[in-house]
Amino acid sequence: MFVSLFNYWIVIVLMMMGFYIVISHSNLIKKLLGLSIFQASVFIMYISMGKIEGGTAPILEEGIKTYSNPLPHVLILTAIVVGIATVAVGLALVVRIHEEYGTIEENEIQEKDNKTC
Amino acid sequence: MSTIVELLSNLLLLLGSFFVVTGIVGLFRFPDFFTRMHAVSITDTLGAICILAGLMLHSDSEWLVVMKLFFVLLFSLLTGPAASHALAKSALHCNQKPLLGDDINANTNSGD
Amino acid sequence: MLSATIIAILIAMLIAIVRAALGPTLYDRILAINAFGTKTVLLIAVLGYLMGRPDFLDIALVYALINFISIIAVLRFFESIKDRFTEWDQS
Amino acid sequence: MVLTVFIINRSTDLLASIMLTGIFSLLSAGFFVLMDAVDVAFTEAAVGAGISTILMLATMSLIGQHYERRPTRHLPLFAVAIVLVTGSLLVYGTMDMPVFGKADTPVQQHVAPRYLNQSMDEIGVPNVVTSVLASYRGFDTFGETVVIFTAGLGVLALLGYRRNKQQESNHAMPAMSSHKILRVIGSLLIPPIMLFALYVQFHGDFGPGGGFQAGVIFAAAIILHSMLFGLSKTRQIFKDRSIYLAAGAGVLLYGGVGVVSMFKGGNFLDYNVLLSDAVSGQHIGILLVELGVGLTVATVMLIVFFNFSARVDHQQEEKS
Repeated sequence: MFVSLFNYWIVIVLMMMGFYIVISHSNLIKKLLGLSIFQASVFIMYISMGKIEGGTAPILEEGIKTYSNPLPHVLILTAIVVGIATVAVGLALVVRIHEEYGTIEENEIQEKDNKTC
Repeated sequence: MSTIVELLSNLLLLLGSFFVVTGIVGLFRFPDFFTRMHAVSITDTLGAICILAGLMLHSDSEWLVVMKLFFVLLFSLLTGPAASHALAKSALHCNQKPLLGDDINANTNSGD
Repeated sequence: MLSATIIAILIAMLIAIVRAALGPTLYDRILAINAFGTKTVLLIAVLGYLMGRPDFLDIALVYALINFISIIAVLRFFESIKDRFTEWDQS
Repeated sequence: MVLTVFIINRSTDLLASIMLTGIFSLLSAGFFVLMDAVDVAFTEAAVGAGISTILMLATMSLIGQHYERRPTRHLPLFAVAIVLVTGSLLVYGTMDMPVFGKADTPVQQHVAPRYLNQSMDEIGVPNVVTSVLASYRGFDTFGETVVIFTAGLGVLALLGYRRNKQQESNHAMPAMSSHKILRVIGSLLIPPIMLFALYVQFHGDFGPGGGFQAGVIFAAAIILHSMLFGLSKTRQIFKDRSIYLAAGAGVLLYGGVGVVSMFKGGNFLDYNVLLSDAVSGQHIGILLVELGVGLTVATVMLIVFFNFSARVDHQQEEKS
């Protein structure tokens, strides 16, 4: 059991590390990095669920019987590209925030907001 | 005939892995950036040549595969040295001076 | 023999990661990442053979190209940043 | 991989952590190859290692601050506690999860066998990932394409640059003019990369590849050009107007295929009715749809990169 659930545990460790980065760092770019690590852990979970022992990649060929599950691959393939698109929007927001506030640290932004109110 | 090819391919693979490992040990052990780069880029190129050639011999005359391997080799031969060159140049521009003999001695003496 | 090669490449990748993490200057890091990229190209090529389906060399090809592009990107943005930060190498 | 992420977490130098993210994505792509997910590895290789690193770096040079002022916020212990609690709950949850690698888990039972067994007869495409992507789940992919398009629009709205024609022509100093060798090698490489992207695009039915990957690779080739020869030069070749047109055309092509198949009497995105023969109808449908996806992805990546990069150039001009 220890070995058989190993993949999930790695995913959880990665996910929690990403989560930790997101909640404990105040730098916005670091937060985005943590977000993308979190995302990657989800990708890994899907892909490892689709793997079948002894199977090969789902490209049909003569003489091969077992293939890994193609469905997670499809989902994750699109998710990666959508992920980069969302990260791009996030980075664009960061740039704009930097132009407005002159900083990308969350607490400093908060202070400036409090002053103006 | 085929045993000779197989032997040759295995030999090349082994040689390639040897180069790769030595190069990366160089990356780890050498004292400054330029010597590290020297170690890595040379052995990388040679290791890539050896390993890919070994794989080419390994694929018993599937020409599409051999062609693809050839292209991988071509691209990595084009890009690797160019990237290292650019790296070295821009490092030099950013006031990264290579360590010379005296510096190295001084460094080791000071217990770096 | 293929698995021996894979093990060698994996060891190399591990050491490259350590160098990228330690790297005193940023150039060391870039260098380690470049080396890491080439190792990945080789790793994927050999893995394709090990799994008996060598038609996956396309991926190795993409790696070889993308690696180059990202190295150039790193260099270029360095050069644009470095004018503003002169204390830069010490980081 | 865990090691890499740990280092990313620790280091306060943002540039170093961005580069380590690059390594992380290379590693995860290697993992995808091991897990037989070739197409996914392809995408991750092109996207994670290439485009996202470039975008992050562009942002860095825009912000011009490459370290964290304050490494951790007020209560790291609190964060650690939350993370530990959530993590242990999740580990508890995995106790009921199916064992890794077995063929009889619920994931493998539901629709995948049908895709694997019927795909060859119904679609006639050996790469099951492509057929599922473009045909069985075509509607889903249409949604994803629209999302990407919207993200491109969002970046355009946030970072839309100011046009200054006279200044641009005066200050058209290529960024890497000092690197002669790089430019020669780059100009040697760009056409093969584009050719390779087209190969990936149209070979997606038979091997790993498809519209998403091809779009990203094509965009990477153009980004390489703009990095080597300066943004304004690339913009002369690939006009903004034509990029915007192509982005729209990609989504419209995808949707148009669906509408045409509706007019022909099938469902939305039901390619069987496109031609008299169902299988070749599927072929044509998948080809067109993938082309639409490729166009959209490539152009959106270009829009994003151009806008980031134009900001960088603009800032440099103001400084000098």
